[in-house]
Amino acid sequence: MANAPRPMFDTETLVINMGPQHPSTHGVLRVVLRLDGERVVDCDVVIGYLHRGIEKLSENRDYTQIVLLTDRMDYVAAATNNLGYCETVEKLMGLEVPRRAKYIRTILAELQRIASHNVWLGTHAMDIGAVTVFLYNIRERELILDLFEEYCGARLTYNSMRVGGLPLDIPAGWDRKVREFCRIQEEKLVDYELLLTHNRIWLERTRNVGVISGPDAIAIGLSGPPLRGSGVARDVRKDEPYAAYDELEFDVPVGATGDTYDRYLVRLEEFRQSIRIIRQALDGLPEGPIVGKVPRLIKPPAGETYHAIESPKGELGYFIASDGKSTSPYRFRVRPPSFCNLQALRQLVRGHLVADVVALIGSIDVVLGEVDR
Amino acid sequence: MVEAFAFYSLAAFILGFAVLVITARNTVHSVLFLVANFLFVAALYVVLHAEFLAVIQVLVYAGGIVVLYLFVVMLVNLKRPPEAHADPRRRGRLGLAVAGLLLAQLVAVLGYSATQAVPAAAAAATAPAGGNVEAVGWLLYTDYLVPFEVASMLLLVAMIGAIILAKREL
Amino acid sequence: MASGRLTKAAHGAAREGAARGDGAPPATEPGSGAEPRLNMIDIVIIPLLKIVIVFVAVLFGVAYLVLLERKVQAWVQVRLGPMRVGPHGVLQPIADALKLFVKEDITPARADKWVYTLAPMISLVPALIVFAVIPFGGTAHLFGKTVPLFVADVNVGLLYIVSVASIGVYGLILAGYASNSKYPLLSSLRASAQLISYEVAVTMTLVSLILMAGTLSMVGIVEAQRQAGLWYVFAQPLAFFIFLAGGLAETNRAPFDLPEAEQELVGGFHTEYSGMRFAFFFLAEYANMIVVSSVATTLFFGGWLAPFPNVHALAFLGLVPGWIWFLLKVFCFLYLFLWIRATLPRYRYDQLMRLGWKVLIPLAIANVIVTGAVKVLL
Amino acid sequence: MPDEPRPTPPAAARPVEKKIEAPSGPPDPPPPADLAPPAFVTAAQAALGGAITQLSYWVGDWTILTTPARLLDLARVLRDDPACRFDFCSDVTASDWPARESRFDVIYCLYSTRRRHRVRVKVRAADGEPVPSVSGVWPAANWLEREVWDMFGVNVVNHPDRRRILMPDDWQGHPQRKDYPLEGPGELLLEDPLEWLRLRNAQSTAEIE
Repeated sequence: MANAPRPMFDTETLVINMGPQHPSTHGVLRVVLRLDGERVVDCDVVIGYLHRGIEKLSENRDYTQIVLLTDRMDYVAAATNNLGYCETVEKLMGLEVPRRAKYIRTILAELQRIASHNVWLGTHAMDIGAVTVFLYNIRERELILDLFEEYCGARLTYNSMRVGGLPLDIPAGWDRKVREFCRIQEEKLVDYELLLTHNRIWLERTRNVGVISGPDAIAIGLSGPPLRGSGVARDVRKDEPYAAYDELEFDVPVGATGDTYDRYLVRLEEFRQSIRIIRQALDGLPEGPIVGKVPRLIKPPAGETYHAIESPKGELGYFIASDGKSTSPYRFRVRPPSFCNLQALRQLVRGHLVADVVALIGSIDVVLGEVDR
Repeated sequence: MVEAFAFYSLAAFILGFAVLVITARNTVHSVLFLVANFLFVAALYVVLHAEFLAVIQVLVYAGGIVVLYLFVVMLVNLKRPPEAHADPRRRGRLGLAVAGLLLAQLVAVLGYSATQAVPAAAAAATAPAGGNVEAVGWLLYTDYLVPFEVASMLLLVAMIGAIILAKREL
Repeated sequence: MASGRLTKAAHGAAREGAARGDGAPPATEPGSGAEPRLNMIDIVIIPLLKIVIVFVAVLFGVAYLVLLERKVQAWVQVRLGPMRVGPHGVLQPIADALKLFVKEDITPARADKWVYTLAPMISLVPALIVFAVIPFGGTAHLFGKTVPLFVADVNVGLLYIVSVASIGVYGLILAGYASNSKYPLLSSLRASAQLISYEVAVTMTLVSLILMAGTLSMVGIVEAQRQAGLWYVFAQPLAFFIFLAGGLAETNRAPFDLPEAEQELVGGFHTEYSGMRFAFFFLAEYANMIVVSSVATTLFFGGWLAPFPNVHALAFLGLVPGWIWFLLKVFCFLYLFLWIRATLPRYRYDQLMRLGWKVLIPLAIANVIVTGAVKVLL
Repeated sequence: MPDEPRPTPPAAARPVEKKIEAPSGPPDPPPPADLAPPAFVTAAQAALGGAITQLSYWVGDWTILTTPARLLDLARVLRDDPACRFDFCSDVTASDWPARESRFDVIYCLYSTRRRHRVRVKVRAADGEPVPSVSGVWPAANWLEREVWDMFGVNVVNHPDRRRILMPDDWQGHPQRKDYPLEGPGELLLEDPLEWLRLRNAQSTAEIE
């Protein structure tokens, strides 16, 4: 465009504010689009509308109190946030977590991944106009919420993990219900695929939309399914195993072209892999305590560490610095995957149409609670 | 009597809207008056028992071409003063010349039609029997074949020209 | 429903009306009557009654079409849909209408007020007056009177529909322009481009239909199908599919609901509208759906004709009044519309244009050429 | 939030900071003598020995400390050296140690998607001291550095787009600094400004006494 001959007509770009109140910006994201007709020339992503200062808050809370603050970040996958935080503190304190707790944590995290992907698939499909898929997905997510409700009594913000282990053992018969859920989810996956995977309109709307190559994706800091969609087989669960992932078998699906359709396929396959992990974990669920040897007062020695886990959105990292004297972290930092992935939006949407912008926001799968913290 | 009344009242509306088209300050309003104008012209055709023409008038002019006018008018930034035609005297002279030409043409047409009898075929076109679709089609492809083809050629040229103008890179 | 009330109203009038369902397309409008002596009942009251009945029936149908849409979508999506107002929500449309009536009518401060007010009407009026030429049935014989079940049979009926429908575009464009807001503006640009493009394709399919039937009259087309003993959907399947796609696009229905794509353009051209003006757009959209379904029924599915007239075992089907067949077929189309909406994602603007100009229009033109050639050769 | 009875003293009237013995920085313990540094550390040392001011090892994490002046050189080496290949910038963040002279630690968490190892790079910077932007090396650092600027006021220079990111553009101050007030004026300021003012004045006179 820059060195193209000047067009015969003077055209002006139209600046349009998409959000913060917009049906498909998944919360309070604001994207300032500069449009040439319907084509996006440039965009600026404005965030911070949901900024609650969770990092600052956490520096004035006990280590145990922070668990429930982490719930409020990625609120569609709260248990994953709990897991990442607890493991980071455990790493800082050198705590050993019992195997049974590790397994249950893994199950919870994978259920959460499925729930998060359900929300993602539903909203993503709805942004592209397939409203039915949304309701189907919410139906299955409801089952997961029921499972969580039975496990810890909460449906959205679970506060479901503790430093050093778990607050609760699984209730009797819960594992059977989880297995039943896995069966249902597997069946319903076929429904989603029938509605979307080979649908011509879906293919046209997602293929070659927002293509990003593997090296570009790494450079811009994409992680999780968007990165794997670009063909980079990076999964923290495999590369830096945590919880019980090193004892369980699963594949890391990768895409080929790095477009929206590949990201869709990768996440669909992750549904299946998550189900596979849950089944293995249930089969191999060891007996034993659910809490390790945790001091009454959680006060890690002075030092810093960074620990990352694979959240449904990507690499969820926690950086905690302890001064060794206080029961609150001196510095509490979250590396929010949504935040880092959202950064790529500008690069992805350039040259695409307005309709693709919503498809791409959906394809990145952002949760604004996590972006803004 | 009734027909004469209908004709003159419609004609008054047509003229009124035509005046509004050129006097309206807002270009979009101007285009809207043009649509109303075309609709009344269509009504006039109905009064003349030329339903086909009336419907085509609505379909092509009111429903098609003016929509494109509106499209363009909405997209063009109208707040900017026109630069190319800033010289008012030049505009005035050009306008006078065009008006004079138009007047001469109208006088010529009137004079010609006053001296000539209405062709039989044209009379058939307005006759209601058998639907005037066939009659119009018949006339177009026999007596007026050459003008018809020339007109379509002209439109084709215009279309290609428009595409070339609008396309940024060929 | 329509015919019963109609003929009851005409009770007592012994003279036969202008029966027009009998073959040759009539030359003049029904109002003028074929007979030299006219009386008030035939030229004024019956047409007026018909207009009122059609008008009321359409508005009623639109209201319940909205409910049907919500119900059908809900069933597809494992929900219940509206359940609160009346048993199974059957009074929901009335509640909605009441709500829209009493809702505050907001005009944005910097809107073009005249055009802003005018746009919903421009949108709704064409959608309603199109029903004038749609034949809901052949003729009804009741109480010694024969009444044609259509408001008017214009000899250019098909073109009338197309041309009046083309006026409806203005409502969308002007709404987008007059709101003085960016999303409606984008939407109205989409709407005008989309409707004009698909109008071309739809009109082209109609040309091949006209070639088959040899008339532009809606009644004449149904009669031609009866005489041929063939619904045109079987003779012109390609035209039917183009018409269906074009019809979806012209009514802004999924998967072509770009001008009001909620997820992209918030509400599209009616983003700034509220209250009755919003209701007008809503009514217009659903009325247009009924129009497209009616036209499709008339052109491709034999209008009010009963199916299988040549199968003796199914002759009893002919006992059902024509208008019931007509409504049934229209209902099937409407259901299809709703079903498609619940199933398919939305096209993108450029893909829509590509489909229209590079697929549908060439196909429609080819279809016209082939139809013409076959017609000439046979 | 603790449940306090309704007539709360205005929050701003309280002392801005609790008196805690301010730690003077993270320990950054050196690696144990018997632990051989991994290949990427030795490679970086070989390529750019002078840039590395200190090495640290704690609970399995390697940290390389450097100076703002040499940060970009080190970043390029870490990204491009065949033994390092840190192509993925996980995180850029900072921590504030007001008791120290150069109060900020700017921390870069790096990961290599090819070699699958991690390292942290840490730079100490005083308030206002320019820290070069690494967004030219890792584009991912763009927003992260904006956040560091927004939250800490670390003077990130040569950044392509240095604006606030989470806070509004016209915000005053940098919330994550340790000396930033923890609570705002509270609701009383909105409900009854005069009462708020009276209480605040009473508080400040009490402090003087």
